[in-house]
Amino acid sequence: MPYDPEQEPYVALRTKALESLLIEKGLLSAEAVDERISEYERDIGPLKGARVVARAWVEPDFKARLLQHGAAIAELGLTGGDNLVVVENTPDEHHLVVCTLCSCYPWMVLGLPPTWYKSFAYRSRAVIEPRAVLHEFGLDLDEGVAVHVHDSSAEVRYMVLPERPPGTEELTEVELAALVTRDAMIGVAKVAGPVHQGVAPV
Amino acid sequence: MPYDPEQEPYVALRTKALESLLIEKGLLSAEAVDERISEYERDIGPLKGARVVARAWVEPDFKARLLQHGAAIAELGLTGGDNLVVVENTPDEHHLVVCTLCSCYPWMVLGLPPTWYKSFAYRSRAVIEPRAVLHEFGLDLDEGVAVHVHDSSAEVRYMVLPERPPGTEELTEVELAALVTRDAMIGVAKVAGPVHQGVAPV
Amino acid sequence: MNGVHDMGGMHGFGPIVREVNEPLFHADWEARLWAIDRIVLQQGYFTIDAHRYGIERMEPAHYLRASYYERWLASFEYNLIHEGILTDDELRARIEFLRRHPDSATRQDAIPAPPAPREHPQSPPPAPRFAVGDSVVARNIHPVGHTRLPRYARGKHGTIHRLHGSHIFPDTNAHGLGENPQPLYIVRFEARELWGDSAGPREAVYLDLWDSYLEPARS
Amino acid sequence: MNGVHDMGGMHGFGPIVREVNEPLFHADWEARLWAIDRIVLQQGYFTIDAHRYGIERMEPAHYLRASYYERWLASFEYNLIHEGILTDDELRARIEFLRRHPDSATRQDAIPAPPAPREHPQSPPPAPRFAVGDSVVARNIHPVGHTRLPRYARGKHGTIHRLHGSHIFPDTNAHGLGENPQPLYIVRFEARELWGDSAGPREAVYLDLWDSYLEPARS
Repeated sequence: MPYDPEQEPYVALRTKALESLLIEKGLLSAEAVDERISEYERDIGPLKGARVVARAWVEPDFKARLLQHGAAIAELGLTGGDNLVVVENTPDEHHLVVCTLCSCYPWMVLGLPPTWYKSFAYRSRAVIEPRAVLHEFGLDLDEGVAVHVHDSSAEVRYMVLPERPPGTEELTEVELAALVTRDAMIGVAKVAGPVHQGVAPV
Repeated sequence: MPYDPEQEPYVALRTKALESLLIEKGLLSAEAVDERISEYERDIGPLKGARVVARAWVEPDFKARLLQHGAAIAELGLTGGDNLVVVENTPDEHHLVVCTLCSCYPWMVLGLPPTWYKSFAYRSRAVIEPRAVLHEFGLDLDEGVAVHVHDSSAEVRYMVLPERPPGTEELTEVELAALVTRDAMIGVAKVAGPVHQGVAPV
Repeated sequence: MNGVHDMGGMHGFGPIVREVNEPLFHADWEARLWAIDRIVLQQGYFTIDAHRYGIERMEPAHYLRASYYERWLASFEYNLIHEGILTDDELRARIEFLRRHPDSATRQDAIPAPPAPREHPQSPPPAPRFAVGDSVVARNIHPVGHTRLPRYARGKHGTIHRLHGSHIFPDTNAHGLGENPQPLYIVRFEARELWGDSAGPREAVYLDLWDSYLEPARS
Repeated sequence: MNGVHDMGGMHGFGPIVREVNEPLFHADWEARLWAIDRIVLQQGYFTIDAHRYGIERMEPAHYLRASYYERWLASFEYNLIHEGILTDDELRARIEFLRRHPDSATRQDAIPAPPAPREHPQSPPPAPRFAVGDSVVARNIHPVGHTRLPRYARGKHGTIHRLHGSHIFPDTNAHGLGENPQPLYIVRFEARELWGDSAGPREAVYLDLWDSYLEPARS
């Protein structure tokens, strides 16, 4: 956003005042702040999770280790898996992740959450009417499919391992990773196959 | 408040628009609205409840009938007692009235509720920490006193019959009624005797 | 509905602020709104339950920042429009007109008789299932519509303290689904049952609950 | 605390609104606040639990109308002042100064080493009281301070689904009362246990709950 001090909202001014005071007091440097931001802009995001998913799809042993303990993401050079729990969606079992109390989210694999994940609507509704929520996301599950909602109330973080879509047998791990969406790893969507010509993945 | 159309807030304008439309549509007349307001300004208020309390203090038979069924207020020419339940405060039992869901209040004896009764603070706290609430009202009950909180969730309305203060044996029924405060009939205060020189009754 | 209006037991609303020598109303519009609402309600255009539901369905942030009579206003407008007595366009146009012509007198048409009260096909209320002293559990229900069973009591054990006749059932009446009167009970809940060990041993909360909100306690 | 932040199962918040091509941050100040907060947190000036409590203690109407990062800002200011790192006066003065001198560069002092991490006297975490498959009840507690046991699960029966090591206890840690690590469990609750018969039969909610939130179910 273009910087216009005349238009600077009060929240921006308060943040600037805090940064300025904390720099003076030696708690941080402007460079450290810049660096932290660009680190997330650069390489966190849902790409890491997509790599994990693709690996689990092509390597059954890795998938077993991953479902056993999220720390297996270290095999892909990813850190922070000690508190990660990966849950697997199947044709009969559907998992969905929420944080009703605040906004807990698996940053280590998915980066920062989208605003809807932090919205009051999602936080309030996912635990009491998960099928209605999934319907709003365009996902209508069969009545027979069990729905498991994970409310992240501690430092455990949940990532959904979505179902591998049909028609992807020939794809490479890198090509598979490109199919995996953030929403599928939260559990509000399925992964569409490469022939799918619907809505662009979010 | 002096009428200044330039300063009229939006809520006042909306109300005026509603009144104007409903008059046109034949649902009401401006006179009926005026009359309804002055009726409440004139003779509802906590004075009715105070008369009921004073009568109960001086007439044990009336008190028995009143506690049995609030309809006994008809003996004082008061209407609306069919859904009134009167609860008696004693040295060992303290009653307190609230409406956590909205603002139910015994209009037929106490008139319209004060703003604090309708406040989020009172509505939220009275049922979970009644002693702390009473403390804020300056009433510290002995640990041994049982506290009964009445949450008015239906059309039943509650009025507290407060304890008759000591030193009032010589007073007439009319003099007694003058001592009775609204807060005592909600249950957040006791009635002070005539020698009491503390805070003016609210 | 599980709304912000269901405040019993909530924390964070601060101390109770009292106003010395509080007037009956704080502004003329509050008094007029109050009276208009009462008159329309008594004529049977909508019910007290619909009035309450109209407040509860306010957007939660709006509910919390609005004043008491602003909440009434929101509900009154909603119900008048919902019942087809006014349209939203009509209301907006009149507001705009009055903004431009603040001193215009309202045209006083001859007042027709109020509409006949709505007839609800009605079966006699069922007999009470419970007697004074019975142990009951408030059902764990989470209706999306209006209800008068507060969240804090759901699933909790209590005792029938008093019977109080039959009363219109708000959960249906608020939505125009009939009065369906039911036996009403005053139910006593020990504070420790509701709030756990931090509550005092000599504290109880009484709620007025309809028959269908309750189940017999399993002994 | 029983606050508006405890939203699981609430009605009235409307549909879930999604933003197409949402940016990582919606304004520069959000990005800077996020980074500053993380850096200060990681240095141990206050805890993630205090960060969360700082949001929960916001005035409820403010919580609901504030944006996500406005809530962070409120908590960050509260915690910095609460910990004595800043004073309210200092902050107000700096805001005023920056308002008048928007282009002033911040004086970059030499950065001292961060303070030594706080030492909390710590006993070893207790052994888990429950094993996978055990039936448990979430306690009916209503603490006025921070807790991670949502209201919707209190008093409800569940099953130990998984053990997840020992974790710092937020109810004390948020208030500077020690880390007091406890065994943490993933507990499965059937949706019908939580929400009654209107919930689907094949739905379950899993919560991560600390040992002291739980009691053995009476069989």
